[in-house]
Amino acid sequence: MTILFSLAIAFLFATGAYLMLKRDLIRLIAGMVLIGNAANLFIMASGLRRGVTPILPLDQRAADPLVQAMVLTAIVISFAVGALGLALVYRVYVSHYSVDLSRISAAEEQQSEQEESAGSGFDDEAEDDTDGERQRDAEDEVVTV
Amino acid sequence: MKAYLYDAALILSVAVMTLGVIGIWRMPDIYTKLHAASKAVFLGVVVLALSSTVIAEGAMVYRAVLVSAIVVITTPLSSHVIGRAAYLMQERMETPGAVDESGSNLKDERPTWRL
Amino acid sequence: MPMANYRRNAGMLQSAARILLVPSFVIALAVMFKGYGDVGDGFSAGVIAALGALLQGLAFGAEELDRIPVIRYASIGTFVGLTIALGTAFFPLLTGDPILLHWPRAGEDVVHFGVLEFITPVLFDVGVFLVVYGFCVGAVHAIAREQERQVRDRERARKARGAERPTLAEEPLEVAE
Amino acid sequence: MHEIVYYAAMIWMIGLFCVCVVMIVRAKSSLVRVLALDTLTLVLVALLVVYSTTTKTSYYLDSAVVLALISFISVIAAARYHAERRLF
Amino acid sequence: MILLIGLLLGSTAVFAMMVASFSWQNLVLGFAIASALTWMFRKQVIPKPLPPNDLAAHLVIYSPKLAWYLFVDIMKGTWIMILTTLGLRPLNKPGIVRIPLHTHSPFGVGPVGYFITLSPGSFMVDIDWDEGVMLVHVIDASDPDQVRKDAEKYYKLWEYGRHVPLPWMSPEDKERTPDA
Amino acid sequence: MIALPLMILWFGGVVMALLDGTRKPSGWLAVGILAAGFVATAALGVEVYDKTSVEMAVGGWPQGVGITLRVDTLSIIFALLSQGVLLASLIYEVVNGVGARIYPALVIFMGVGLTGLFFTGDAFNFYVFFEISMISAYVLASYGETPRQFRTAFIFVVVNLLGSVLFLIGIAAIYHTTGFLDMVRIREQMPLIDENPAILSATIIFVAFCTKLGLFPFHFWLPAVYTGTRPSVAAILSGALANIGSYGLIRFGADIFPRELREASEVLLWLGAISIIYGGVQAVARHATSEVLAYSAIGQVGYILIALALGGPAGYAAAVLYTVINSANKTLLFLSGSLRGWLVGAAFAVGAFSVAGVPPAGGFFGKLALFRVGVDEHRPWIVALVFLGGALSFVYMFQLYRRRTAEVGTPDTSPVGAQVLVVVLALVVLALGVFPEPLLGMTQRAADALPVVKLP
Amino acid sequence: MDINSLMQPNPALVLLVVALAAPLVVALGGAWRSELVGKVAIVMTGAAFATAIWTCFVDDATFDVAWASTWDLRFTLVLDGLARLYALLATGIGFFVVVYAFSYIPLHLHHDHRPLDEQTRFFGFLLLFMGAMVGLVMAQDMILLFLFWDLTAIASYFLIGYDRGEEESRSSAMMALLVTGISAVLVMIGAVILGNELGTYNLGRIFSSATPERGIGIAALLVTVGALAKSAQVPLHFWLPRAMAAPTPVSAYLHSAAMVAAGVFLIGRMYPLISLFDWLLDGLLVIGYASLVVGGVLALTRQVLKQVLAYSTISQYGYVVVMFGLGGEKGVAGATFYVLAHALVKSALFLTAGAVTEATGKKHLADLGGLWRRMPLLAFGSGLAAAGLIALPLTIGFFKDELFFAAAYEHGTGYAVLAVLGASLTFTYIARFWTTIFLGRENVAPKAIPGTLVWPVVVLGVATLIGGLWTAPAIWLVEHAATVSAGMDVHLHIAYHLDTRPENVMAVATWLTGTALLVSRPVWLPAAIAAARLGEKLGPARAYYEGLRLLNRVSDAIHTFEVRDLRSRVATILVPAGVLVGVAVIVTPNSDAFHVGSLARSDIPLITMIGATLVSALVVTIVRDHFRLALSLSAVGFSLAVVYALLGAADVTLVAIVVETIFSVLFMGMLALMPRPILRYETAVRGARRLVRRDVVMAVIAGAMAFFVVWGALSQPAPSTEVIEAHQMLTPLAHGKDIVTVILADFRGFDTMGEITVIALTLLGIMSLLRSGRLR
Ligand code: NA
Ligand code: NA
Repeated sequence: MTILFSLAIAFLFATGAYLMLKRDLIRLIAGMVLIGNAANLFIMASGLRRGVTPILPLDQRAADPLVQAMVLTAIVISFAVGALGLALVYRVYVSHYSVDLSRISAAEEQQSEQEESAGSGFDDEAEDDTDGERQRDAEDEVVTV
Repeated sequence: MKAYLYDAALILSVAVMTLGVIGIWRMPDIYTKLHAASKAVFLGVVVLALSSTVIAEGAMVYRAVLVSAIVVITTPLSSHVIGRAAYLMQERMETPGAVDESGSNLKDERPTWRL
Repeated sequence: MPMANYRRNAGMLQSAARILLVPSFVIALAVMFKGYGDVGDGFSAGVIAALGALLQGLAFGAEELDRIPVIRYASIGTFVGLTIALGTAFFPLLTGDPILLHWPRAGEDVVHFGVLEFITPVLFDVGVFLVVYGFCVGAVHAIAREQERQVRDRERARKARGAERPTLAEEPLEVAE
Repeated sequence: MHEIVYYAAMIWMIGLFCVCVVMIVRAKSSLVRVLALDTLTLVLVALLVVYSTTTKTSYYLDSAVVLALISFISVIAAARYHAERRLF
Repeated sequence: MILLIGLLLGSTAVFAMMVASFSWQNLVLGFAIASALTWMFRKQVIPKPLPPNDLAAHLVIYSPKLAWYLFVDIMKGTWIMILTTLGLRPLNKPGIVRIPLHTHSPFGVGPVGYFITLSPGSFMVDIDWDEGVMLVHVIDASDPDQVRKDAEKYYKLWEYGRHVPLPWMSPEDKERTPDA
Repeated sequence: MIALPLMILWFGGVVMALLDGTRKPSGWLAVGILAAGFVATAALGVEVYDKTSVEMAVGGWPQGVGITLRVDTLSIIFALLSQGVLLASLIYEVVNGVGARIYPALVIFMGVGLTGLFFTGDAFNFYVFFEISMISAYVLASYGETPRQFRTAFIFVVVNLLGSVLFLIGIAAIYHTTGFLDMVRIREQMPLIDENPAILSATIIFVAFCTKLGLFPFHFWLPAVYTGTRPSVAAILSGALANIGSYGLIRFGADIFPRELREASEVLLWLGAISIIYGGVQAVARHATSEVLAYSAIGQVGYILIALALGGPAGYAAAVLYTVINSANKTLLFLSGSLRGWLVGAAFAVGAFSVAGVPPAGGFFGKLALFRVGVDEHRPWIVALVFLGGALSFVYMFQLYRRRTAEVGTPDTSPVGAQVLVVVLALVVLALGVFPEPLLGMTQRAADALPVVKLP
Repeated sequence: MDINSLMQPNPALVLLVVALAAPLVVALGGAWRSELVGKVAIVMTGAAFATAIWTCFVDDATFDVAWASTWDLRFTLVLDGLARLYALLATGIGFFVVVYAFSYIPLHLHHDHRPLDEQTRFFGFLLLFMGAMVGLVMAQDMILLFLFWDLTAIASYFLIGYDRGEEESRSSAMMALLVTGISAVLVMIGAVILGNELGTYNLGRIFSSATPERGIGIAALLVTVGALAKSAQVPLHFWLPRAMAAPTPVSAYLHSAAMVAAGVFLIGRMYPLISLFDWLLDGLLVIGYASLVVGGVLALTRQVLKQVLAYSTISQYGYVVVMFGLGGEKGVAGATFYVLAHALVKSALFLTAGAVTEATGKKHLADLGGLWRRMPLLAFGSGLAAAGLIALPLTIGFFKDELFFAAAYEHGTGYAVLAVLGASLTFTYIARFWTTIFLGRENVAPKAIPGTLVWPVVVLGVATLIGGLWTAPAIWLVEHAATVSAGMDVHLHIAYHLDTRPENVMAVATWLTGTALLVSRPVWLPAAIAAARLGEKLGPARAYYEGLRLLNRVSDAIHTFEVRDLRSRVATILVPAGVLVGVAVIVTPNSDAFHVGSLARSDIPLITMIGATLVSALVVTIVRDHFRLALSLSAVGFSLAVVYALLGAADVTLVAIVVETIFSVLFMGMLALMPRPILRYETAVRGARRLVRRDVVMAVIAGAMAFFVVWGALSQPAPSTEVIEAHQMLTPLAHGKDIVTVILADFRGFDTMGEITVIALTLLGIMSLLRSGRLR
């Protein structure tokens, strides 16, 4: 069982990691969720005892309740982070009109080049146009494609 | 005895569920799949839940009843919602000789249905 | 075009949504109150209640979420709930006790009414319930508002362009791939 | 005997679950995928019921109740998203 | 009023079943919770004006009949579906059938659609208020008229529904409801 | 008493969440809340100083069942430091005009998270508070709301989430192998458990904290994030949030995994050395102030790691000391980096001197501590490395400063309040260098409480 | 400190307080009324000078309080002979420089069209410089000494870079700072080594307990290197000529009494330690002679006034270093005397250069000439100073060379020859300097300059003369100072002797050689210039620039490899983590560390369900569109919920189910907010196969890392489950039955508080990220 659990957790982790290496931001979030799932499963598996549901009265040996409490908290937290990640993806989409990392990285690259040449520290006013306008421009762009 | 009864019910409901899944797999279009799926499966669940009351007592019975009730209430809703979505999206009917009185011309002439 | 009467024709879903509204909250509260002695806790209760509330939005449209106060002000509930939980946790400090002190004290007799126990953890769990309920409803509601905003923006953009053909991006319904 | 039936039923239902998962990927129409998800949740409800009954604990029936109650909401959301590209 | 009480009692029962105890304390608790929630959602769930009390009596009287109809339909439909799925019965002209609406109240149509959907072999697809029809997909639509006839029985059972205007109805829907 | 700072901040956060933080009065209210928390923490610090450590069993349950809050000097140092940085950044924003209604609330909640994780004596509770501060940071990273900030925030979220998950895995591993979540019990149990799982969980936790800290090679997110966020946020991230990394390394490394820390010290030394050189060299030719500071941060954490790897009371004390000074430096530099005016320039210069380790700026004592440790441990290479790193920091800080001073003609537009703030920060940095005794005493006290393990 | 000590102020403390108060008062005064700042500065330096003079009439004093007791650092000041000498120089020369600057700086700012209130910065830093010097010379604790040491570097940095608008000025300041600042770190390292070896930072105790061991030798070496760099000795001399970018008063101060003098001061201070090591003294000799010659030769080739003087300084401090290297009573006393004499004359010469440039606008020797007619007073004052530097009799400078010659002769003929050679170089360039400016044809008409630009020169020149006539004060100062350096009683015997003792012969030889060199300038000049060119090409300055450029280039090169893509950022965490875990697995004993575990029949459903979970997870990775992604992600969540159920975790199952549902609703809601063309565009572009393969490899590495960590941990469960039992036992006391919920709401309610705070924060975040989000 030990090795099966380990393999399963590792597999979940690997699938999550695989998705986190993708270009698509939404897949990245999915990868985060999967990695979180792997961690949660590991917490569950790291219970010091297996057994029946730990609700009194108990006639048999109960499962480790502590890991269950931990995994509950961890599930909730990874859920919250996942939700936040999704909202962030949306906002990245609004501001870049893309959820593709390669495009977003290109924007980042451009920025750092600008900085290298301009040499001014915190000024990102160059990119200060409002999201809405940006999006409208981009929409027109899409229509013509 | 009760246990055997329960086993029988278990086998029955699993069989019904299996049929439902097979139906989803094999039916030609979304409408017919919907027929196959949800109901067969939900019947399986209801049978199972109710049969579980045979060997269970107290708390379990209440909840088994509750499960059945909720499944009965919600399953038609999902079929309706999915079916309606299919209709609104003009999903094709892929069964030869399909009847369509909706006026949206969902019939497809291509003979793809073979059982 | 069948889409035209989309909302109006969703009568069956709407009826079901109304019918399930109170029961889903009842189930949620049951899950919460019994949680101390049985499966369930404030967290799952909050999500169940939130889903019951959101079902109204799914059936009646986003405006409905604004119409029902319990849903509209849910996100305030998050902070109310947080305050309840914090208050429960920190109140014992006033008497010099450690935070989150169990009341009535461990092992003492406790008043209970059915599954409802009058102990601080249950109050705490009510806070959790409110937080979670508020979060789930608030987050989805925020999505709904954003959606309305997008529709408004597109409408405005289309007007600005002179009511030409809609862009690909704004076309709500598309042929499946 | 009962045990064998239990194990067989469990494995079988998990197999059904997997078939549903495969349908989520392989189905041609997106709505069939939604349908597969719906079926999948019902299979899980059944699974929880069987497990609960066999282990003679009511604890998992709570999950079954809740799953039955709320899974259809996500099905509605999925169908709505697919048909309308919006939830509300 | 009776219907409202029934609703509250039903919710109380759900609570009791959920906590798996029908002790009086839990029933009181459940009732209190249900009442509070119903009050909280009064605009959403309490019809205004309240449906007549004889509707409740009607429901009680006809529920065995309804159950029987449903049972028969479910069994029949399941059997047909099993045969069809296993390929023992040809898939005989499935399709969408128009069933005329005999009521203009969503509350009247909803349950009928629900009953139709509940039984395997048929489900409601859409309602077209403008044409006054309900679109139902049936697994065997070789005789659409028979389908329409089968649906009638539910209407008869649910006749009362059309009298009830519901809080969430649009003004024109309310207008269509005869008793409004 | 022990929970008072948390209570103030926590309730304050809730209040601020409901208020519109862009308004001046609510901004100052937030400042007041943070300041109150700071004062309460300081008062607790006085108590801790007398007793070495103060405990509170949450809920009054016995240790091991309930969570135990355990505050020692190390906790107090980090809590005061982080709250101070948050306070400075918040004042900075309030003076400049807060741009988002939730900014003050987020800063306060980050204070809750940081204070909680410094105060808790429970490994899993540590994770929970860690997540509170991380979530605040995730949202804060997008503060400013230009496309760049969202991009940055996304990078930050993804990478740090990975770190968090690794940490969580480590916690679970610790629980499974020791059977405890209470850190004291874990520490007692650690020597008894098998070497293999211990070193594995130590490794994974190490990776998690290094990711937070931005140590080479886990640093690749850091420049983008520090340059992409608003200055005040960059100050918070580098001055307050990064403290999680160093505190975590000290708490988990020196306190829970002392044996593993000793065993891995060579690896850590190498990583620290590479980080110092890498960050330093990278910073040399960077142009933007924030970019130089970002790479400088990578280099600076290398020193912390080295001090930790050298270990012993002196090494641990140096690690803590260096963290404090580095945080103060980064806060000062990030905040003054975006302002204009000769006063600001002077403040920035103080920061630059501090990074380079020039007295009387506080950074001097950081470097001195490292030299002391290196010499005490008879590690000439460490001394040489610290020297080299210091030389690099001289080069990059003053190349940067030279460029900044070239902009003599720029009009003096920064708000007076912000200028005063950075000058006060600069004075703090100077005070650390002129009156080092309180800090040295506290760090030494904190380090003396950590176990010393000698390998056979 | 008792009340008595408060009543009787400690001279050391008084001096330091006055000196350090000066910059503070100036800064505050400048902030108040910037036009007053010059006068305030004069008053404050005057006060400091007066205090320094006063200290000559009181006994030696020690001021000692705890500074950082954790590290045994003490704030120890000692007012001894050495401190008196240098403090007198710092304040005295400082005073004249400030008087000079009082007129000079407004003119300077006026030339550059800069506002007058920038004076404050100048005087502030100049006085800080002075204060730092005063502190430095009295500091008795190594760390304290280092603090003041670097304070002089800071002050010099800002003073050299005072003309911020000029690139030359900024880069010179940086060069000075880099060279002196970085080399200063060596002093600190030396201090730390001493502290470690001898257990104290107190100089007195260090000297009394130091033995010629290797560690202490290294420390002494490091300190010496730092000192030499500060004194601009070869090969770290190149920053000093560049530092000429500073306004002239700064140069004057820097060269005579502050920065550069601090270097030799440190040698003098640490001499008891340095002199333990003969190899170190030999090193000093080599460096000193090299500097003497290099500085001299380069000075010969220079045209710019201040550059001549700058190279002269390098050369002059070469004398001092040589004398320290020669050692002995004569050497130490000579070195100390030399510093005193040099300070007077060099400051005067610099101020002269400034005044000349101010009057004529010319900086090059070639442009100048015959100024003695128009500026007789200046010519007189600077003539005295020049005479002092070339060691003409009747000036204090004469004795400095006499002592030098004596010390060199005592050591051997070779040294003596070198000494004469060096001295004649000095003779040549200084003679050329003065004669070219003041004698010959009048090339340019000087305009009138304020008297304060002239009088300090005259006073310093006259002081040079007086020092040559009335040697007692100088002897007193030097003897006391040298006694401290040498660690023994030093007696200085200086007088004019009209005989053929070696010193006198060498002096005469020097003048003759110098005159010959001066006359034969056209002959050797090309060779000297060639040497200078060679030095520029191959010398350390070139190394500095090339090093800096190389460093920047390396930095840029590394920067191009810096990861700028989120995917790679993720990969660069996963892969090193995998490597570290791999290393950890390899280095620890693995036998019996990993267990396969046993399998029960009841685990069959669990295993199958886990398999189903993995199938779902696999599906998540292969689906193409986001809709299927969302659905399959739900499937993973639901199946995990069942896994939790099969593990006996009912509460977890419930929460997992509800979380999965609400998450899928959120997921689809978010997807719905993004137009389909965007989503489809992004998913239609599929990664190249190579990238997919790369991703798979990395995922496998990540999975392997997770596998080993997880397996390693799961293989070794803790023996004790007492925590679980305790929870189980206490649950009834907490009035509950469900242990898990009791843990969540009670035992570990604090966790749950954190968790709901996370949720509330996430809500806040989502509200702010979704633009229309609001709480009501
Ligand atoms: Na929880
Ligand atoms: Na529970």
